[in-house]
Amino acid sequence: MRNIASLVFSVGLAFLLLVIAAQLGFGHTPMVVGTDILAGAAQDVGAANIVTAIVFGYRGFDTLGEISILFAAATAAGLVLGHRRAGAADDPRGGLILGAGAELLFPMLVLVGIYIVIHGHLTPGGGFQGGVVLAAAFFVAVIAEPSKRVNHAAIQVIEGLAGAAYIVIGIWALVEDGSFLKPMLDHGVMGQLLSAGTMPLLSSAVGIKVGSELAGLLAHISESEAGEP
Amino acid sequence: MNSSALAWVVNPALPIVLPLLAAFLLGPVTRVSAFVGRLLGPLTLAICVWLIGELWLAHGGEPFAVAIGTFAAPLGIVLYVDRIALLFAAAVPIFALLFWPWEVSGERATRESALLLILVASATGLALSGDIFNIYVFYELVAVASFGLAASNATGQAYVATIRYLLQSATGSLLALIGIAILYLKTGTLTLAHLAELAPSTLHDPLGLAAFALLLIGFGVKAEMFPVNTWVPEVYATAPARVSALLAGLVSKLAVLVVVRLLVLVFNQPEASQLLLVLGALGMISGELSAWRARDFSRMLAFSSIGQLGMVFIAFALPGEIGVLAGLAVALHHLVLKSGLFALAARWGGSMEALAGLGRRSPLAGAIYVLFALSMIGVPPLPGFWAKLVVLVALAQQGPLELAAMGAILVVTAIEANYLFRLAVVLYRKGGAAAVPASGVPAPALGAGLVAPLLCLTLLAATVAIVPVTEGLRSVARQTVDVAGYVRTVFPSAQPPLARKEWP
Amino acid sequence: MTSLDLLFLVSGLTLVVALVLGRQRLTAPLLVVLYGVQFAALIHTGTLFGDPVAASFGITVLDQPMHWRYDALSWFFAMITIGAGFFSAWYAAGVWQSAYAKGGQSPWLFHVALAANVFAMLVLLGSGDFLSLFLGWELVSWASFLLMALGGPASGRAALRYLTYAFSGAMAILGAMALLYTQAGSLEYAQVAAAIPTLTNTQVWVLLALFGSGFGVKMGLLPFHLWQAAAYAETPGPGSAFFGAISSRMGLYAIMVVIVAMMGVTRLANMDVVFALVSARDLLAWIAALTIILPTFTALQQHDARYLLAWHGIGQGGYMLLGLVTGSAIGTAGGIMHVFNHATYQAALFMAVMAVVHRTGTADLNKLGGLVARMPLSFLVMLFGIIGLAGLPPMNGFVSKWMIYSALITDGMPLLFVAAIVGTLGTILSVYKLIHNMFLGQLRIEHEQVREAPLSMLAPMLALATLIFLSGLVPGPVLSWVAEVQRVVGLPVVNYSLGGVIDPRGSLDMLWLVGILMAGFGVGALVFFGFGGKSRRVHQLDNYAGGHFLTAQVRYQYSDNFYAGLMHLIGPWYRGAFRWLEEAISALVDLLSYAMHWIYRSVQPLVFLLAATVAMLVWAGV
Amino acid sequence: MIPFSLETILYTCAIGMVVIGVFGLVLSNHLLRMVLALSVAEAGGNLLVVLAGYRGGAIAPIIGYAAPGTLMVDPVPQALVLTSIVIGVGVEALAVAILIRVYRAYGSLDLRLLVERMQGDMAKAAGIPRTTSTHAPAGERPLPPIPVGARHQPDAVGHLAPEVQS
Amino acid sequence: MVWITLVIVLLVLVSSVAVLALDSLIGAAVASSVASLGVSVLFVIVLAPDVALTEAAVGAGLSGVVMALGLRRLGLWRLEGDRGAAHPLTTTAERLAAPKAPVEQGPTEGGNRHA
Repeated sequence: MRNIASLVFSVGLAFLLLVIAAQLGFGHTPMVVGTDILAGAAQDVGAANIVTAIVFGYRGFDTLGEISILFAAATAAGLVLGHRRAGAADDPRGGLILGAGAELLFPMLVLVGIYIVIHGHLTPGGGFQGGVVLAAAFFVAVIAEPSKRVNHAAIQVIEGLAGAAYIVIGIWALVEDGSFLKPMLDHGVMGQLLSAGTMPLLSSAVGIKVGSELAGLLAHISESEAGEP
Repeated sequence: MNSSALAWVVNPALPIVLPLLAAFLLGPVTRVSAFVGRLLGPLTLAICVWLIGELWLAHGGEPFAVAIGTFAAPLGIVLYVDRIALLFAAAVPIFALLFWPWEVSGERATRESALLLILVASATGLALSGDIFNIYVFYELVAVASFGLAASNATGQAYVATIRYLLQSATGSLLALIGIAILYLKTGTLTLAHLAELAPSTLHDPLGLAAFALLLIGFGVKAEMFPVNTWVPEVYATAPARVSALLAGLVSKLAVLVVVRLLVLVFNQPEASQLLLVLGALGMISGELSAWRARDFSRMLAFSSIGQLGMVFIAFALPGEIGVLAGLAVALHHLVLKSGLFALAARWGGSMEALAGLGRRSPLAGAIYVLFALSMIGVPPLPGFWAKLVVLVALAQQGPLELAAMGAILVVTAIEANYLFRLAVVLYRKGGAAAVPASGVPAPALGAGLVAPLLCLTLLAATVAIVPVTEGLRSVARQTVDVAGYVRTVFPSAQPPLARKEWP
Repeated sequence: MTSLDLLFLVSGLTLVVALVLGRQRLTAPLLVVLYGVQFAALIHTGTLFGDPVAASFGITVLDQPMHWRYDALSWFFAMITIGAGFFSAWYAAGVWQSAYAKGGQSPWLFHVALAANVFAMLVLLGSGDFLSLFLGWELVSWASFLLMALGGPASGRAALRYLTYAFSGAMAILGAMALLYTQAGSLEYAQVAAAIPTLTNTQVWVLLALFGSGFGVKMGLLPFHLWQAAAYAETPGPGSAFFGAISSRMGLYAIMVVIVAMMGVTRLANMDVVFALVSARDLLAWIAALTIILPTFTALQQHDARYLLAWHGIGQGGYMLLGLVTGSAIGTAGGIMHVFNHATYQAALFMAVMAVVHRTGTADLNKLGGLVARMPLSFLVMLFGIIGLAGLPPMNGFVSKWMIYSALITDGMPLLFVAAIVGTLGTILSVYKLIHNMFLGQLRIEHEQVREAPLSMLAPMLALATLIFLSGLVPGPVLSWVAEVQRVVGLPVVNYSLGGVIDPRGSLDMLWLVGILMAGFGVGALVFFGFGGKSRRVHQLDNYAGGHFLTAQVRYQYSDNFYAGLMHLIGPWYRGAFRWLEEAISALVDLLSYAMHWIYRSVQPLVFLLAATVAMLVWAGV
Repeated sequence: MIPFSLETILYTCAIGMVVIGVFGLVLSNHLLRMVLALSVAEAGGNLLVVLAGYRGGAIAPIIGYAAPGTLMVDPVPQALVLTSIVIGVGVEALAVAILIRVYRAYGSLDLRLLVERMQGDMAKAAGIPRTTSTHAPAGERPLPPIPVGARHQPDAVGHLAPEVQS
Repeated sequence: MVWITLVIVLLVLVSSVAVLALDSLIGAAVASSVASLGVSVLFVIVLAPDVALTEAAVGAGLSGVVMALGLRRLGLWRLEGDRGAAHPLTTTAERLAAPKAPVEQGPTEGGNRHA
């Protein structure tokens, strides 16, 4: 019964969405805000990568909410999973290849992550992508050596301070120029590493925060006791 | 607060980001000093209350808009501050303080406090933000924080209830995102004011209605709207009572506020109101009828809050100032009442039969319950009566559909009176088991004992000062429905800042 | 500070005193005195023969003013209310409350509830617009709930049942108010009264149905009468006397204010049901007639004296409404006067029953009997009461009922007259059952030592009995009040004299009537004591039959299964006449709530989400 | 007639993913699979949003790769999607974390079983019979049958202290 | 270009169906990773390099890792199919094939262990 009903409804949903898409007209959408941003991003923010300019400039507030969501998810996961009982079973440690791969991979991943983070305003990428790579870097080590513990205290402090840094930069702008998250410092020459004002700072703050949060999240999941109840 | 040195304090962004800052720093600070860590949250909330008061005083309740990062309105994110926003934004930290998890300790305390602070920040953002996608982000933030809090009882049933809640909420958010995509495809902007400006020419058509329907499904999950509120009873019955109080009282109202903004500013057309009316009526009927069948206190409260929110939707579905006035009255009344009742539920969770004679043993609690029940079903001169009267009068002036809704409200209220006072009679029954209800409810903290009397006093104060209260609400409603004023406040320049540019 | 403020102030003061000092036993007499002061304050308002008085306070919420005012109508009902409160408090003040306290109950709560009831009713009676009417209405409902719920579990159930009925009625009134507001643009009596003539008949029908059912619930009109008997009968002690006297008459007051005064009987008479078979007025009249007959014959088969009286209370309400809807001077006067008369004898009867209960511990008519020699004064009071209740001369009940009958006949409603007579027949039968099973017949051995009711109970009973007789002997004063009420409500005013009514189509003078009656009694007494006075007093248990000595254990005179033949005759059709309807409604609610509850317990709620999305998109018409 | 173009295919793909995901969410009984279906649906939704900003013949919104003035796609939806992707993964991780606890509590992820167990536990915690909340009305009917014309129960006058002297 | 897109779209759709259809949860998780990898390629095609990078890192990489960890923690880390976890899609198909398919004794072996 439920199968039939849900099948019918899903087909109906597909049909309706297709009708909507057809009525919306493919690719002839109005660019009201987009045009002006494309035109003005260079002056307003001074970032070559306009998407990053939007993420950290025009819509920096959304980004703040976004890292808060990751933070909330990590905190909630910690709250749910709680602490590891002493003497809970570990996973079998990954084999030699995985171990060696981890040894090899770790520095590379860290480098790539840092690069992606600090070049966010020039090339594709930015805080999130780099942060994810950084988290992956730390996490490969955990997979390779499950008995190795991640230092949650350190992660907590790092992510807390990184997140605070993002907000403090914003409030600094507020105190100085009376507008929260206003891009401070001068834009510098577009295309250079040290350009686009405070954006690289924001980007790296986000990168560090995301990286540490995801690392903490994954560590929480992997350290929770084995599922056999 | 006109000293230029501190002029920057008057900024709507602060009450949103300060709790976030506190949440981020809570962990590190607690490692340094546990005492400071425990004080950090309440202090921040108190500061938020003060800041919102400053916002009101600085502009005397007149609406004003602030662009984040000096990016002009349609390009960047704009925060819009008017009376209704300030009203709800002020309620957020106050109620969070009322239901602060004092009794929890250790690592749990840090995490729960952080989640609660994030909840406060995002709820304030919901009230103040003037950008549809920013609202979506804050809504997701509210959702994630509430998942963590709802599961914080650490029981199996709490986890199951939470995961079902999570799946429902995530599906709704996905639909809401699609709705936002439709909006952007049709108008090319995300700012509410700009949408309000472009809506008459672009959104008053089936596609606009479809977008509204999708957004309604998305935001209706938190607002306990009819078809997407099946998570309510199980979550409220398994979560700690203070969390249930926050979700039922506060979070639902802010989701409703978002829906109202959308309805008033963007989808200001009769079909949308009709949809809201029908869904609200269905929710009210189903909620109250199920509450009549519930046998334990917290689930009865959960169902009755579904019913009350149905009435809120019915009220807001009415056009014009009277509708917003009625909706505001019912919503605020329910905010105070349901929080107080859940504060009682912190002690009274569990089967109603186990509550026999409680009213004789603890007269104050019994009296408070009776008073809340009287106001809930709308007995004059309590505020609930005036709220209900406004709703009924507003409904009676409309068409047949509204008249049917009016009849439904009347019938359902009789049922509500029956089940509320069935419990009252049980409470004052002679004797009864001296044992406290056998349920996993932890002993209430020192704060929790004071909450219900406090809210009860609020109710009585509103009863005494009913005239100024109604006048104030009327001014709020008048300001809320003033779409032209909204647009003018966001775009001070006379002509629209951006024309609709087609791609060459 | 008008005189009306003073009245409210005194009444509130009574409530406060009961609330604060009520735990001391000596407060009860003080409360009685305070009720007397309220009476004085009411007299001081002088609104009966003078102009209406408005209260100096009042608020305006959402452009809707709320204010309070008293006129002759309010005065009449308020006088009865305060009187009932006065006598009930007096009755409760002495031995009763100590016995009550000995039973583990709290007299304090009783006094508080009583004072709250009186206060709430006074507020209701002063209503100057629909908002204050509804406010007072709710106050009365919840105060009554408080007083009803004081007793044991049975009274708790009865009170919850009353609450459900009363609140549904209140919701009907609220809906009617909302509709009225959309039509009249205001909730003031004046504007509404001005707007009603402009309404179409359909609108008036809707308003009549909503208001009528709302007020009818409190009045216990069919089919909303099922809650009343149990609720009143289970109310502890004099509380039931108070309720029986006045409480349900608040419904009549509201009917007079809204339906009689604003809509007008003539308007109702002109509103025909489809096919013009009956008009709205006839409808009301027949509802009233059924309200007389069915509850009266239900009372006939009660085994509990309190239930029997409570059912009669419902039936007598029918007489009042019947008199009102005749619309003629005499009929309406009879209906209004019956409110006063009914209050007096109903209170007296309940008090007498409570006195017996106090002494014997039971109100079961099958466990009593032969108490006449033990409690002669209580017997006398009950005798007066039932004569009044049955509407026989020389008591006051006769006057009002006579007026109603004559109006029914002279206004050409013979069928209704017959119905009323049938009701009276049932009344006479059942009150005879009452007094016989309690006071006449064989004395129970266990009641041999029973003594007369204590003085603190006897005094109010006797006072009421005197009132019953006097207002029957000289109905003139009461009729003068009634005439004022008629003038205020806008009905034709009755032409009265000291001894009764003067009407070309047949006058009534109680002075003559009672004189002749007394003369007849005198002759009879002379004959009995003068010539054939051979009787000798023996002990009540000292009985012979056919030369056999009958011990007290032998039940030679049966009191239970009274009127067996009559019961067999009418049994089938009155049993639960309307309970079927009630059961059906509550079963419907049960079913619906089952269905709704099922939604919230489904395993996969996302189906609903998906279905709703699809439905809404289709509805949006993409 | 819908043209067979890049946008058509992409829209079809996005909507198809959304619908497949929702279908799986509705139809599946296994919580983990529901989470997977959710992630699929979210990916489809994100693709839909990005398509809102796409237009043919333009370049990616990065200055310096092409001559200034070259047409660029609308960058705003891309920024939005960045946010929503991260939101999605956060929710997903939290869901997995909760799933672990659910499995540890009940030893199963089958929705039907879990709902049964949960409702049973809720009833037990509340101290009410398991089934009453559906199969029997709470307490009595709203209007319990009242002793109309019945013999009066002893408890009705139980509180009146009999004063029978002896 | 269109044909490449078409191929990738088909891949994506097939793998998202596989998420529902595969008995093995590992297979389902891998299928969802493949799907979002394909989506990231589509993002590149629609000129959204940042989104593509994010989708590849987050959707394909991170959520895959999360799923894998979750499966290990849940003790469902096995390649053979999990009947209880089998999606009704497949079970309905089987029911059509063999009417006696043991679908109806619902819960997972974990559930049985605790029944």
